[in-house]
Amino acid sequence: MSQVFLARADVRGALVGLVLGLALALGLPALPGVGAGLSLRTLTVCAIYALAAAGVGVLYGRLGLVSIMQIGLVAVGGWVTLRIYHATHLPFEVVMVLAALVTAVVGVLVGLPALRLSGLSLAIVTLMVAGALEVLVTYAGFPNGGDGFLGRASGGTLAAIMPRPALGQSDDDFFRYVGVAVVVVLALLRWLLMVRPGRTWAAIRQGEAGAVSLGVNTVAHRLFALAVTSAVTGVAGALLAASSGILDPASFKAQQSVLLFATVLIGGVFSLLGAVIGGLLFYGLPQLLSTVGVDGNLVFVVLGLGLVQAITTTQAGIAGQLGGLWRRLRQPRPRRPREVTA
Amino acid sequence: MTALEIRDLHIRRGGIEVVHGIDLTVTAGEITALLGANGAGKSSTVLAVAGIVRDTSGSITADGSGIRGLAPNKVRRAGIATMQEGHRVFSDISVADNLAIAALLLPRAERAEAVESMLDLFPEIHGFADRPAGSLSGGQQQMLALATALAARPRVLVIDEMSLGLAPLVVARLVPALRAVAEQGVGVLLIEQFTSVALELATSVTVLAQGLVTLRAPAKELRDHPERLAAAYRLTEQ
Amino acid sequence: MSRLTLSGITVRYGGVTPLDDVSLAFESGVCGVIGPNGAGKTTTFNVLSGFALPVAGSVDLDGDDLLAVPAHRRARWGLRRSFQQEQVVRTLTARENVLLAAEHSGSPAADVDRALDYVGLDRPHRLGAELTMFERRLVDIASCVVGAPRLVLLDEPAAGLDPAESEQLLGLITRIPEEVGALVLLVDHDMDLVRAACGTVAVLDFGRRIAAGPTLQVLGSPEVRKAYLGIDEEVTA
Amino acid sequence: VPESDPGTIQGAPSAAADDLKCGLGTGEQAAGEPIKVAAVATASGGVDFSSSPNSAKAYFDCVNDNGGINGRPIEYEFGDDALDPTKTAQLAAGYASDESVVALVGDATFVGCDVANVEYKKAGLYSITGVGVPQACFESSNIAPVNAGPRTSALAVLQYFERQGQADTFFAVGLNTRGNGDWAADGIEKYTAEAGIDLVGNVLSDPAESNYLPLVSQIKQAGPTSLVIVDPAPITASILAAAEQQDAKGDIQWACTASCYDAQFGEQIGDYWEGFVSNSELALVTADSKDANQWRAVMDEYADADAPRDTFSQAGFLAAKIFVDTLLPLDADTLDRETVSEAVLGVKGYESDLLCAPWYYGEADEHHANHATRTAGIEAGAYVELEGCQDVTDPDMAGILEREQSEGLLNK
Amino acid sequence: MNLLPFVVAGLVIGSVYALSGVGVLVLYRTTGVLNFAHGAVGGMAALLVWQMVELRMQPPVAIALGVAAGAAIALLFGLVAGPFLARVDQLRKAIATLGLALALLGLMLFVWNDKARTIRLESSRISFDVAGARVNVTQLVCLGLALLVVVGTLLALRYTSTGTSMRALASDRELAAVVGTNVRLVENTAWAISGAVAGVSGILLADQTRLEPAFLTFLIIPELAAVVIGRFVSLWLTLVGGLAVGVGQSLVSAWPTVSAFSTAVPFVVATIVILVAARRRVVTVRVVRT
Ligand SMILES: Nc1ncnc2c1ncn2[C@@H]1O[C@H](COP(=O)(O)OP(=O)(O)OP(=O)(O)O)[C@@H](O)[C@H]1O
Ligand SMILES: Nc1ncnc2c1ncn2[C@@H]1O[C@H](COP(=O)(O)OP(=O)(O)OP(=O)(O)O)[C@@H](O)[C@H]1O
Ligand SMILES: CC(C)C[C@H](N)C(=O)O
Ligand SMILES: [Mg+2]
Ligand SMILES: [Mg+2]
Repeated sequence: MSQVFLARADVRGALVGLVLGLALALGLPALPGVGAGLSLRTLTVCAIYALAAAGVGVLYGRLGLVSIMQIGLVAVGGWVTLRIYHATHLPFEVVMVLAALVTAVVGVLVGLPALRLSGLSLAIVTLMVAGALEVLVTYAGFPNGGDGFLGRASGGTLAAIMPRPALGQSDDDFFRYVGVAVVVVLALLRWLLMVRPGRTWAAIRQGEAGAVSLGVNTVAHRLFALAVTSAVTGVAGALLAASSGILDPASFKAQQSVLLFATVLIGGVFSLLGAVIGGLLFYGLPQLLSTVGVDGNLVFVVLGLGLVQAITTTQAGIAGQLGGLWRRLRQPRPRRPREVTA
Repeated sequence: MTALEIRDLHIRRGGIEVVHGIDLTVTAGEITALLGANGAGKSSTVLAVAGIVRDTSGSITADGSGIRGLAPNKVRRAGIATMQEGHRVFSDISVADNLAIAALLLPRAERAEAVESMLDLFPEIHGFADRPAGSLSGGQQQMLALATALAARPRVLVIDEMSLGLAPLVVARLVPALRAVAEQGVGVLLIEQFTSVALELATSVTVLAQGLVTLRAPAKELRDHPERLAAAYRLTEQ
Repeated sequence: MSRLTLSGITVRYGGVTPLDDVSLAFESGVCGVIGPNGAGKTTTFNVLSGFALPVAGSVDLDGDDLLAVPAHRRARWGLRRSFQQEQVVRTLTARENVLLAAEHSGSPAADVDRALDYVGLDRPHRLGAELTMFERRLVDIASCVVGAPRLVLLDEPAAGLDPAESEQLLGLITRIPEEVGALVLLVDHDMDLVRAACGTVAVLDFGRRIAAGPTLQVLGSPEVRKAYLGIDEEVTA
Repeated sequence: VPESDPGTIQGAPSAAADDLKCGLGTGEQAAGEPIKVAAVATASGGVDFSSSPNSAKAYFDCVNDNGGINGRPIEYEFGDDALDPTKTAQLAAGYASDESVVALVGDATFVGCDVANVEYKKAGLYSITGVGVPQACFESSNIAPVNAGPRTSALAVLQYFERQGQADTFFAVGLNTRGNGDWAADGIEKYTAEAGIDLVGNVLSDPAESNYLPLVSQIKQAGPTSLVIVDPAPITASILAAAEQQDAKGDIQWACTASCYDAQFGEQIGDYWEGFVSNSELALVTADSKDANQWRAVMDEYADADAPRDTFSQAGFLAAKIFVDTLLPLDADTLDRETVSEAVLGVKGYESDLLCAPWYYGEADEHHANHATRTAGIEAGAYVELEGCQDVTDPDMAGILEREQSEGLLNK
Repeated sequence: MNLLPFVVAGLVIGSVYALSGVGVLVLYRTTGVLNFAHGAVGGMAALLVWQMVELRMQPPVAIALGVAAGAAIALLFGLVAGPFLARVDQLRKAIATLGLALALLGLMLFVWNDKARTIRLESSRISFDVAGARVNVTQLVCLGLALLVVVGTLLALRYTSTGTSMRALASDRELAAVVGTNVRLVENTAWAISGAVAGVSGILLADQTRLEPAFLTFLIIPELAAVVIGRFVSLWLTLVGGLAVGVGQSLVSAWPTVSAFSTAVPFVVATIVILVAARRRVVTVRVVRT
């Protein structure tokens, strides 16, 4: 049985990904030119956003759901993390899990009304939520050690900074910490995609009627998907909060959510590799461009046009093209028939 | 005079070839019947002529100029009107406006009259001119679809499943109406499930089976020898 | 012996009434539902599987009120169906497709392999997208027989199949009642298949039942020949 | 159509040749090993404060054309944090880990001084910041801004009106961003309470706000004698537009902090706002004095023609000048992070005609040397000086003032 | 407190939301594209007007060119992406316009970085008191224009041949082509008209609110709320929806305790509408046709 399991191409792919991911997570800081400094910090945040990107990718690629509020959910995860930490000083790992749970609840609450209607209304509602969360977060600010529900010190009192987790104090260690966390979460997500929930989501994406006739409670499973992806995004928020110990509403604008959506589509929505590429594009590309002296705002132009291109011509994104290349290099096989779309 | 000519037409749908090189000629002023069992490729042929299905090879010409691969509106502007199967109408638009949309091809001055004359041709729908087409019964929608195809004076009329869902009485009335249309010089390609109706109207008959022509004969001959038609159909059933 | 009764079912979509006060009864084995395009056959299936809510009428299978069960619970209840357009999930393997059906209908996972054996699909680890149309039909059938179905609805399973494939499918369909004990309703335009598979048929036209009874008898009646088969007595096919 | 030359500022004296003798003033290109200097500024993301690093760069270019730092040119670059503190931290960590960066000069981040300071502190790196905005920029060990900051600037406006007898009732408007609006509002609240001024409104608005009608209506209803807007220039302009639409100017004295002290601001808001008051944290852009003249000349020669000519540009320039003047007496061959940091920390009693009082660094957990400013008002579309240098009183500044005296920071 | 100025301001902004919403709706109904870039196109038009006035162009000419630019941008996108978009489902059509929105936003931020910048239409300088509320001519223009465009669109759809063709496309694109409608031409016309409407709305909104790229781009949110209230079909309900969202936002902002959340009003309103709509369409699942 386990032999059959290991023989499956997707299982092997996932295992290769897991090993490669762990190797990168642990080995990257030791590479010359990467360790410490700007590039490592950038890669750390890219890895964190890969989680948010994975959330978007799974929703769109596996269920055909468009969520343009993911950066807002990162903010929720970060907010909860800071709030719980400053209130309880629990170990970061515990705080992170709690943040993931709360974010999952928020994601489900948002999806609840819209999921009953067409995909278009979920897109509209999540865009609105992105806008509303931006306002809410600006209004409430991020907890920084103050009193009250909002936990916000202001007007003459300096902000308190949440320390990094014990295992990730230095930049190098923090990268490894984030890397391992991201790989573990992505591996869990991958596993979920290979077992019953993943199968069910695939059926829902293919067609509501077909899924229902198989006995799938489509609303419940969509909500479950929203819960899972939101929790993953909440983890991203927690790690982001740990990265610099403090968060600012300026990082969580609605336009960032749109940008993330674009990068995920460009990266590829059908595989988690696409999410990793999405995270790199989302956070690494602007940094790269600004290092070579290109205006940060041009990133929007590049990724916007990239999104149009991806949606009209390359459905599987960069990851899909890489995958195609890999397959072609390994064994020249006739192309499989293209998926028929409505 | 040849109004529509199809030569060696191959049609692929969803990547699979469903029509394998058929020839077909529609003469102006005459009705040509295209018959065949379910799935024989009749509708596919209609869609290919209309420009809706574009994955084709071979040639389709109207009055000598090639129309294969043109967009549907260009095909219509070349004089070929199509009535698709399944009483396809603009269901949220009123009956009169359904006709008005088709009549846009006519010079402005003639549009209103064209709409009116179509409503006269089908008294059953005259009273519903202001109702959304979707609220009509299937048979009434079928009449509207036919009227829409006729509204802007086509030179070739392609009708898929004319009598689908129509009461026998209506069919009986449509027979002379269609004949009158043909007599004005329009070439008609008729697909019809009721072979009796088809044979009554048509001058010549082509039978398709599994995407190939299995029989080509004058209608008169088949009226006298129905077993030949049955044989052509049966080829498909094995 | 199971007995399915539809009484006075009426379905309306805006101005359209695809089913108008239809009452049908089916008793064990394979039963056919035929009629011209748009007659309401698929709508009947949609009522049974919960995709169309009738404005009037009731459905009863051996004393259970089917309409009271929510659509997504009907699979667990014992209902399976295939669609005119097969719904095999392209991104899952054939086996996973059947496994999915088993999981959501509360059937043991072990039954998946039996179902795959039943339809005789080899190499079940191929993706749905890699299967031929016939193999996808087989997967559909396998999903319909996994677990312990009580009622199986097949909507034009033979459409687009070649005669040899139709033949093989026919064998599979006719064996369902004895193998898994389910009542099978079959919609198809292929009269040879219907004749061979169904003991009884019901004929729908314009959302009404125009005939029902033993297959040969019904198909022989002039009314059916005219309304559905489009055959006037002069032209014998 | 006459195209106004944006390089020259109307009403300012024209440049003299000596103005371009930056640093050593040798007129020779510096060719030695470059000295790496960097900055972190917010240039995109909705706010553009790049005016400060841009003028610092202009000054460094001028210095490099004049013998550099005893022959060594300054290699200057700035990173845009795009209004995202995560990015600020990242850029800061990047510069901190690059040992060849000896100091940060002319920074202007709207967010993230706190996170940046963490990195600088670890790396022993110091910043002569051009423009500090949030509180943390003024309360950090390794960051010392040249400007006065929103809180001081707002208090300066309030105290100006107080001296004019126009502060019976006062209204303050600010931006709800962390450590910025709330910090300024806190200062105003404390000061008005002490001075017995009736604070009839102290409102913070969302940076994304578009509808200023409620605010204008609130102001109208409160009817203060005077008012200060503590917002970046674009937002201030929108508020003023809404007030103009409602014709809400009334008898209120309207004013804003130095953030809208920009040569073009008067023209942008239109004639309705004749008499509008603004604080200027440094000399007026039209001032005729040595450093002010040099700033204009350097900007005209080395910066883009349409680069803003505002307080923040002066601040970046001044930061760069302080840095160069601090390094010139040192042995150019020994310059590294450690020696530079030591020298920068040692800056005290630095005088410039752009400033009102001497500037200093010094080892401390807070740095707020600039707390004396000027006041300008719009006349015929351009700012003119209303009042010269005045010390700003801030109830929370006692520690700073005390240190200035006890450590003798105001003297060389 | 005197709420009248808030109602007036809400009606004005609401009427521009409605105007925009009509632009979105016309495009959606004819091409199936729900244009998330509508706000960005408007922002682009407004900034171009600002730029041209800055270059000493006569304001009326600048405005005309700005509106034309809005139409041109939309048309260009329609021409380039349209043929691809015709083949994909509605969701993907909409997502593609998100890409356009991002690209335009980036371009605007790049060209016109954040600086004090306002558009002041001449008509905004003429104002008068109405029962304690200050009203200017631009505001009257907004209200009038919204009504005019709704009525005009309805009449055009009914009585002009292009309008008739647009309705045909909205109803059944393929059938429209089969009866001879030049589908591409009508779609491109729809893109251009909707772009022009976006331009007009963008300029008016910039005058009434802020001339700031991201802000104008994200005005698509209240505009979409108007369209959602119009159930993606009704022009009148879209008008009502736009006004309701505008007035709602304005009134919420009148109370200091909740004023911070006025931006969330479109979300709340749209969610309620979607919930109500969802209640009406129970679980009927259509058989997917691929
Ligand atoms: N969209 C499609 N994709 C793939 N195959 C198709 C498609 N539509 C039709 N076909 C196939 O093409 C063949 C011919 O179909 P067509 O509709 O032309 O037949 P027909 O003669 O009109 O039959 P009917 O009497 O049922 O209308 C059939 O085998 C059908 O399954
Ligand atoms: N969701 C719907 N909304 C409106 N009308 C519908 C809907 N579903 C089906 N109909 C209509 O109901 C009628 C019956 O359709 P149904 O699909 O049941 O026919 P059928 O007997 O299965 O035909 P076929 O042999 O072509 O599959 C048709 O007129 C169809 O147009
Ligand atoms: C009939 C088919 C071409 C339908 C196709 N799935 C579509 O909706 O575009
Ligand atoms: Mg057909
Ligand atoms: Mg059917």
